[in-house]
Amino acid sequence: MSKYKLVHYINQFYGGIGGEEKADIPAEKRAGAIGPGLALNQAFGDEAEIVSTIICGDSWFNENLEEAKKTVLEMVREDQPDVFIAGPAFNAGRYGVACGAISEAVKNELGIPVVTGMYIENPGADMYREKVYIIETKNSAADMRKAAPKMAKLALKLAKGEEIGASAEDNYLPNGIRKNFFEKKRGSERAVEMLLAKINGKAYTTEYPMPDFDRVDPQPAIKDLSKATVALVTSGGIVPKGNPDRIESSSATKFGEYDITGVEDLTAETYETAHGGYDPVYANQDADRVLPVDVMREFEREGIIGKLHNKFYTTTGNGTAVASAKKFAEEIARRLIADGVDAILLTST
Amino acid sequence: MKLELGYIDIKGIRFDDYNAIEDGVLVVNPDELVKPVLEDELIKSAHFEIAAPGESVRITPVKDVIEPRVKVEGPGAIFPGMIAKVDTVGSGRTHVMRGMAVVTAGPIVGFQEGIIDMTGPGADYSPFSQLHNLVLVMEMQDNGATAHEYEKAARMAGLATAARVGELARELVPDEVEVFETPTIAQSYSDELKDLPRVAYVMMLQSQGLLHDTYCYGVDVKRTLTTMISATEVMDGAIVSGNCVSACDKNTTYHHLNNPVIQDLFKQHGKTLNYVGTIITNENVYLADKLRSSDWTAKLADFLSLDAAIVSQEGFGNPDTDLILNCKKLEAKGVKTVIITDEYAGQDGKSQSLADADVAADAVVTGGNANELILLPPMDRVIGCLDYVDKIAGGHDGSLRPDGSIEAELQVITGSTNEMGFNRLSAR
Amino acid sequence: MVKEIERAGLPVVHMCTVTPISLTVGANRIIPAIAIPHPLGNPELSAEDEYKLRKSLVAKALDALTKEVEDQTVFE
Amino acid sequence: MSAKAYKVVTNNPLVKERLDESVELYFFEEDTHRDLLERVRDFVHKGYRILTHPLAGSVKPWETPYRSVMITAEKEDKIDISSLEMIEQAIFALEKSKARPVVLNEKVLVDFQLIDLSLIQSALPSAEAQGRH
Repeated sequence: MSKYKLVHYINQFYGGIGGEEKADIPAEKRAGAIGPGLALNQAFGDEAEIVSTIICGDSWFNENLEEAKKTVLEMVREDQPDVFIAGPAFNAGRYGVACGAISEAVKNELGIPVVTGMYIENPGADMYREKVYIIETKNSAADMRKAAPKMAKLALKLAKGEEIGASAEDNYLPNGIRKNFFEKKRGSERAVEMLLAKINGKAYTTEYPMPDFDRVDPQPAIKDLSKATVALVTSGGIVPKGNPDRIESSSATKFGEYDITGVEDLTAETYETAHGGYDPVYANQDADRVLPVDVMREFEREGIIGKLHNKFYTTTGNGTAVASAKKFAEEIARRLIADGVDAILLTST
Repeated sequence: MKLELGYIDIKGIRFDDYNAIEDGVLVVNPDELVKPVLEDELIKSAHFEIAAPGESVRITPVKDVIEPRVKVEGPGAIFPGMIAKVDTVGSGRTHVMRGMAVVTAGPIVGFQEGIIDMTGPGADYSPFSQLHNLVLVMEMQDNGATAHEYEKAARMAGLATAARVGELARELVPDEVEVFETPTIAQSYSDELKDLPRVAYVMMLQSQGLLHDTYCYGVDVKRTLTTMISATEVMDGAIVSGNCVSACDKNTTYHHLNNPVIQDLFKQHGKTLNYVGTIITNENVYLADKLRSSDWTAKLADFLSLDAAIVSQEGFGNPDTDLILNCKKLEAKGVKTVIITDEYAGQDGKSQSLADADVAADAVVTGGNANELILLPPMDRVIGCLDYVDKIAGGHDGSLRPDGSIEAELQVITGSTNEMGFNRLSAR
Repeated sequence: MVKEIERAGLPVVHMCTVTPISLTVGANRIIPAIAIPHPLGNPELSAEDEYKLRKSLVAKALDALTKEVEDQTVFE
Repeated sequence: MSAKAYKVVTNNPLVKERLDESVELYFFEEDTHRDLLERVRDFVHKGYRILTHPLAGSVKPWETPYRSVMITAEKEDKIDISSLEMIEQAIFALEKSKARPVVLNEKVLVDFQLIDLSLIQSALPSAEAQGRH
């Protein structure tokens, strides 16, 4: 039986080229396994091998993202591997982000299964854990000996098309998809052990983390509002009459972005709500009751604000259902920043 | 309270024209055993069938699972307040027919769930697939009686049958004896115990209306305030299930008799912790009841000077609110708490698992995602009837395929995502 | 959503009827609004009075954007 | 007899049949389960409080077409947060699974009505014992 083929992605440091001073080298491909790839090859045994290694500077990748992705994708495509493997990046932030980004690109654009690895606090972990399999490692390269067999095991499963187990079984970071598996001990015994750990102040891992209740520090105040561009965002589902993008009333799969250049007032004839979470009668009569375009225009004319941004954004999430809104918000924020907006007035029903 | 459990290992069941336990095999005369069941005029027909582990058998729709036990020493009898007179049980000696169960099957309501497969992939998910089951299949009269009355008739028939079978173990010498002793408050401060963390078990009981209730010494638990019980009373059948829906995460009478949290706390008692008591609290529909009952849980925790507690749940939906309330209020009293629940994360595993949440619930044990799909292949023999499989919760359009296989959510399998931590199934 | 936009680097003022939920979702500058189906209006008022009400609420919100806050703050 | 402190919002004809004489009902025969929950949500938005949990405890919400929820008879000036959270969670839970009984024949429907009736009945003694708060 022939071995499964893998392509391995590592940074300039693990490629043996150099440290930070070499972080700007462009991607290059070499035959066979290098550095951490040797440990992976060992873990693969006779079943798989790394046919080529792509070495890429972390700065070069992150600063030339589109070009870097294109270059690396082409290098991967040439070899048609069964699985693509990146890192592990341990706690190296830019390396982790690069591993996540290139793994996601290979998975989505080439349709090749991917595995990467990093420390849970690596910024790449939160960015990519729901997109690609990330094997959880410790925060330093000393963990390579333990990380390699875990990455190899998952890579082999993917190569063979086997079903992937729960995160706790296959050692990847929880990716937001709950999956059943059989523990070694029954639940009550696990509960007693968890309780003893909690009593004794020892580390334990809850089997079901509660939804995210984290906080974010306030941004500094706007110094001069009369020079600021303010954008309107609403979770109240205000859309142009007829809901042209067909935004769903609940569990929406998209958000709305609408141009309000020249719009002075929202009327019953021009705007309505697509939200399924409240009685729509009042918003349909006058959408300014949810999205105050009329008064914002007046403040704009009076010079209280510099400018009302010419687009508004709308979602239909319920007040308490925050999880689904997260991805929309990231994208909305990206566009607002790109458009030079300074501050946001967000209305919720 | 001190209770000895004497286990009689049952390795098989067969029918004959007499009743006995011979070399670990339960011999029953089905015609004789069914007579008292049929005395209830609500029950139109009833018969027994046998299902052994590994056989190609599907039992459905399952109502309750009950382990036969008999009280051989000490006050009271098994299932006090239900089929025996009210008397405090939990001390003396009780014989347990280990490795078997009486399973009651037959429709009470039209959408009833509950499958036990004795082999195949489904058998990995139900703890009752590993038991020798004496199945009591009942059909109710169609005489206009209410579903409540049917539920009661079926519940009583199951409990009485299990007690009758249990009688056969009265004079036997157990294969193994285990002793359980619960401390009084004073004893919990003895020299051996006083330095260990004080832990209680908070058992939540479904109490939502006549078809999904729990009874303690015969009293409907929704009419009770949160209270305390000795763990050994639970072993003697003080708590029984009156719940005929929610197969995967209802606590059958078997679960109560063999409560795994109680067993595992006893294992650590006097070693790493001091198991000072068991609190039982209800899951009512009325919100003020929920607030009051959870207040009371926290109050009793205070009375007991607890350091820590384990809370187990029953059901999904509004009981999630009770679970979170109990957890929050215990943690607010400084009682370190672990909760046991199960999840409804959707078939794709992407939905939020619980209907309620709080940061205080930072130590959770899960019995798995009840929405996950499973394919159950056809079995050679069906005990009960498959008519209902297409209608059971977790089944969906085309659940029952022409070849007899069933594609359904795990929630159809009896005991699959139990929230007392009875199983090894979990999710991440 | 508030939290993610603020995390990305833009100050957000959240106008929300149910302020405890606004606190839960992590807003830092919060303006209590009127009612869930009409947070910035009141159909029982005349059009003119309703507009004034909305204007005063939005003015308060814009003002909040110019105030430094250390922590989650509800501008009553 | 003084007016009661609670009302029941329901789409369950059996609740209408059995409780109409003793309890004040808002009966919406045509409502789906979701419609009914949204109606309760609108009541909450107006300042009514929920008195019974809008989710059942055993019957999964996606299985049954019937729901009855008890709310306060009088509305208050402010929105009750826990009522709001509960009703939103209940509506969310409704969408988690599509697994529902395929055969909704008369017997199954009547049984679902019965379960829902039983749930709301189980709350009546508590509601009667409770004062107006």
